[in-house]
Amino acid sequence: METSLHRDAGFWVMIAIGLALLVAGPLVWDLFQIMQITQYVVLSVYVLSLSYIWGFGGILSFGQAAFFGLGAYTFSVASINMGETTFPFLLAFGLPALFGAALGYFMFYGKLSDVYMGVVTMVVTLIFWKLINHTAGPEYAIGDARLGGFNGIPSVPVLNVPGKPEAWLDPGQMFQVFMAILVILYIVLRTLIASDFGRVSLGIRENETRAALLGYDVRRHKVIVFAIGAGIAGMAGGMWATYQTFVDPNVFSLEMSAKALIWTMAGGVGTLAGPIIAVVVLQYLSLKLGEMHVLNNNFILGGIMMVLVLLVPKGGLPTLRDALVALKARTPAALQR
Amino acid sequence: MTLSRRSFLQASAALTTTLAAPSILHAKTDTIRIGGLHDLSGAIDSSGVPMDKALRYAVAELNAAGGLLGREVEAVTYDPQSNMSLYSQYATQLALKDKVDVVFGGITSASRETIRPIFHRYKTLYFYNCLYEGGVCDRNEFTLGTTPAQTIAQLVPHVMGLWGKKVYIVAADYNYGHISAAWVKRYVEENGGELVETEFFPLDTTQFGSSISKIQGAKPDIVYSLLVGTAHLGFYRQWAASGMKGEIPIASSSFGGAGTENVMLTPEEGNGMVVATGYFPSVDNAANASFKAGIKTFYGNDAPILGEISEVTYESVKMWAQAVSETGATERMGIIQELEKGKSYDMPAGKVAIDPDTHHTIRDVYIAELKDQEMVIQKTFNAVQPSDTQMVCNLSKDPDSNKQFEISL
Amino acid sequence: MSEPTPILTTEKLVMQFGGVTAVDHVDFSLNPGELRCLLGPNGAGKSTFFKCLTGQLKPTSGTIRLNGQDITGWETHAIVNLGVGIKTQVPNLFDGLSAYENIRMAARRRHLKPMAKERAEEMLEKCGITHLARREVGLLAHGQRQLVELATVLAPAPALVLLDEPAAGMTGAERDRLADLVLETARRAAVVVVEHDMAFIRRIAKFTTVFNRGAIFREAMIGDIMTDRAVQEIYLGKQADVAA
Amino acid sequence: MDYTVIVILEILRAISWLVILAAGLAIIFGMMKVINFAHGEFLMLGGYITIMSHNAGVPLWISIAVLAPLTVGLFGILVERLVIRHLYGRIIDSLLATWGLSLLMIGGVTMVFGNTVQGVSTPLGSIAIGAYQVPGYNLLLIVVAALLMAAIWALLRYTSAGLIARATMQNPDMAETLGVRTSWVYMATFGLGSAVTGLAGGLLAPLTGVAPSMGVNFVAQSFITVITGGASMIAGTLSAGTLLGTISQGVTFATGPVWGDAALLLAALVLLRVLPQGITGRIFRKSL
Repeated sequence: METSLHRDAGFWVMIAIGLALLVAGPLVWDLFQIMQITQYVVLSVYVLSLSYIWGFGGILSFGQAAFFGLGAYTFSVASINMGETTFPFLLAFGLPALFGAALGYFMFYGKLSDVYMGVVTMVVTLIFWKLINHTAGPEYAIGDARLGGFNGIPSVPVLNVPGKPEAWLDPGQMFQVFMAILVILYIVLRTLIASDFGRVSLGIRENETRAALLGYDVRRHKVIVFAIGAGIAGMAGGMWATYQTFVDPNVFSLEMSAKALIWTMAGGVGTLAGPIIAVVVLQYLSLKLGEMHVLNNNFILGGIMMVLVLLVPKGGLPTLRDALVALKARTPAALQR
Repeated sequence: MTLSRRSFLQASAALTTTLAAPSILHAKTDTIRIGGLHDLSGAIDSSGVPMDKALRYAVAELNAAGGLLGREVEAVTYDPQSNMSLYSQYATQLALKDKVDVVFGGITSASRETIRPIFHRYKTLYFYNCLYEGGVCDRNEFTLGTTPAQTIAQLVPHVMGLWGKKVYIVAADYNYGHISAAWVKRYVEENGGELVETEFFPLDTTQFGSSISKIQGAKPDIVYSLLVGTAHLGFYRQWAASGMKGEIPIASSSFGGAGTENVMLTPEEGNGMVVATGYFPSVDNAANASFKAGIKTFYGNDAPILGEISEVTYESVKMWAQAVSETGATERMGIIQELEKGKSYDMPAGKVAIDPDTHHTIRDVYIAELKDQEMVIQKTFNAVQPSDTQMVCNLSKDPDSNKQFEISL
Repeated sequence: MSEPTPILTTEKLVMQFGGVTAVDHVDFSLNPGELRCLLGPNGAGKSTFFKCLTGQLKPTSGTIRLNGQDITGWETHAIVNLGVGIKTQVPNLFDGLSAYENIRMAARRRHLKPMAKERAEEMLEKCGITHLARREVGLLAHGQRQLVELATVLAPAPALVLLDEPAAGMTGAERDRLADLVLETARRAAVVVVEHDMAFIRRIAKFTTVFNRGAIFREAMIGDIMTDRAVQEIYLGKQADVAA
Repeated sequence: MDYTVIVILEILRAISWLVILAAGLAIIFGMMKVINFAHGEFLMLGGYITIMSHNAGVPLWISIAVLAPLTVGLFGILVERLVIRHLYGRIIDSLLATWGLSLLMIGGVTMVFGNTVQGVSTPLGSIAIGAYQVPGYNLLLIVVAALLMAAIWALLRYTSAGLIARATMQNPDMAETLGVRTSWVYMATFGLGSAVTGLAGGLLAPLTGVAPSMGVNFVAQSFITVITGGASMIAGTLSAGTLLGTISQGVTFATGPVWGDAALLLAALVLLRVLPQGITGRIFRKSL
């Protein structure tokens, strides 16, 4: 039940895999594969933002896309105006985190219940989506950056070496930076979850009243967790914008929010590795489907989602883990016989 | 498109095998490979499917005539599912992994601006085949669809001559709508008319009651529509329901580009609208007759509804193939230089030539009236220049340009 | 002899739900180190009164003072942080965590990490549940859960302990252990116990407050309360009501 | 003066439209606490059924009022038996499953019917008010919204089925011990909610273009109406519909459609902050 982080094999395996890919990836993959895998890395950072607040803080957000989009636009606008990307990248974390804190304050201090909270986060996302879609006219510009409405902002700068605006990262380097971010994020989140702060989050997830009865300020705690999640989602948005060199209102779409939910569900709520695996598997699947012309792809994806929920309700990783445990438990008995 | 049980089973079987062995998709090597990127599912599949079909038909036609340079032409096509991240992935895949010689595709401006820089970076020739707001300036791209100045410059004076001077614009709230509205305003004023009001609608607006009341209050002579998409069809429907059909006529340069809107409205709702694009199925020439007959035979009951975007897709493949035959190779710069000679090609849409300065087309523009779901051509304008893009783009002077200019009026 | 400063007082405390007055102008006072039992039939307002004290409900009017400080309308966690331990009527535990983790989290509020560990182990032993330390509390029996909850309440060594029906669902042996624990706690802290279980009350009660219809009905030593005809009547009357 | 009448009529139309749009969802959410994310696609299906049957020669009114609700209702029962039934009490799972369902339906309808179909014209002609003309169909929408609410109210209030439904809604375990087969109640409820949504889709068909992906345009509005309405089906839907419809349509007239939409969303946000349980969580609590 309570295992120390440094004794958890899974933790070290994940870090080892991450570091191995980080070092070896650019050597063995071709450009296309690197681009492909970079995308999975960015989306993994994004999904962790929800997996953390949902699985380890009990906060369900239908609006992670609001922060993802905010981060993407923040990065794009700031980097176009400043001509370099380091500060904008920090801003892509900071601004959504602040906004998350404000929204969290609004919700948690207003004592909104679960379903209603879900709807508020969804509505906020929709407001962003509506407003950003409305910015097609030339009057909507922030400094040098035209917001562009439905068409979005083209030519978002590629990440550069801090302090050297001319030194753009090539795709291999960008992959390594992003992979490093993912590995660090994973370590930070696991450490955070294992810390006292993390235990309290878990406690709040389990029973808010008891947490308050022990003297923990539930509302403040939830606001902090929510803001951390918002910051991570925003950072992922910034990564997304610079990876695509392009950003459009789809970053604020309901679909984007839903994907985070789907990946977390499919991978398993209450794990971090599961959702990352789900990102890779499901994104690869939708990529492969688009290469074929057999059935309508919406039809297939929708079917897969329904089957997943019905047959693997706990999510991939926990189900796998349970199966392994069951297998282990059975083996000795079989040997005795 | 209908689906029998048997074809469903075949499809499922195909799905299983392809999932198991995706590599067999890319087995052939001695063919000429071209790429196609059109949304076959998701929100804008109604545009993507006809374009994809036109592309495949063009390829089949080439192969039936013995292929290109004696080699078979193979179309590598993907379905980006109306999803920008898939667009950028497939574009990278086409350029780097499939190593195709040319790519045809992209529908919305957002999708084009996602993939255009990728093809530019990886030096893969690219054709964009939709009517759009204009301004793209990239020597690696050829843009064959009409731009606002081409259609609006003809349509505005035409309808003002027919109906009167007071114009009310209803437009979709995105770049295309805003830029087109600015052009309409300019031509209305140049022709001595008066612009009463411009109203913009988000692309998901379905209820137009309040705007229709406002128009009734303003009493314009002409309603000029720059609305886009299925949701916006509600405008024409509610317009007719308010009894405005026959009271104030509607003109549009955005309606009918895909060729699908006119069949989604009933005759009572659509009749009498006057529209302008670069192609209607009713264009009368030999190339169009054989194009229509050929694609009908090729697809049978599944034949796509034809409109500017599908005809232009067909056109782009044919034009590229002719350039390949002329130069005797698929090499990118050779093709670009060949097309920049500005030769005129006989296409179903009439005579089409590339403007070397902008890589847009100088082409015929048609004005038609909608009658029982058919576009009846009333007037043809020959060799119309893409004057809007010409204002901002000159590839002869600046061949390294790699962006879409904002055309401000 | 001067009166000692009370640790907890309420003045004209009122709690209304719509048209129903659940707590009706209650003036209550508790001295440091005192053990007080609250009695009363079902619906007398004991639990509502209790929830006002713990900040789970915001009183309609009146004031609550803790060590002289006005805490009316404070959030639960803020009240707790003044040194109050609360056990609610329905056990509130982190069901997905182990008994040890539950208690340690409570102790961690007061103590540094190593101390918290020690304190948690001490509490496990004191409550006689060391053997349950690693068990997930969601899977424990009701009485065992009550003991775990008591341990979490006592772990930070609060100066005021509020217990709502701590004996519910306990076996005889568990109840005896509980009574000892309460008595021992009362040596160092003020304790308020709401309880129905008469056997349990007899073991621990001294000065006792009886609630009826939202107001204080009697305050006296337990012996006097037990023999009070009027008190018996409100209990019986209630039962008669239920029977009818 | 004429203009004022027009504005009021438009606002009434907007309110009625929100009520019709949200009613089916309110039944399903209010009774079963299941969030049906495929609500928009149920609407779309209703629209498609109406158009396909009308184009096949069925009179329009029969298509809208009979075929669309019937087909979508039956489809809803099928969905309930195959999917939703397994997911009671699991709000998130049911949300994800119905999200999958929505994609499946978009794809399925595209494959079966195609994405380019001829719509139907709005029936009933127009009515002149001074210098203005409004579609007669708008008045029909207002009447239908009123009738629909009255019918649901009567069903819940006066029929034994309604009594069972209310009992199950209050306390499913208790209802079960009284011999109610709650699983049947849920199936019937889901079917009824779907049928009402099918009717809404049928009514929508003659107003706008019908395409497989149209559902997404409506799902957010429906949800927000239901949630801001709160727990009680009729009072909640009516009060939220009235409030949000008035605000959004009023702002649309004053400025334009973009700000109208934004105002609706902002109003919902503020409302939920002030009344975290929705309107009927605080006021009209006793109503149905």
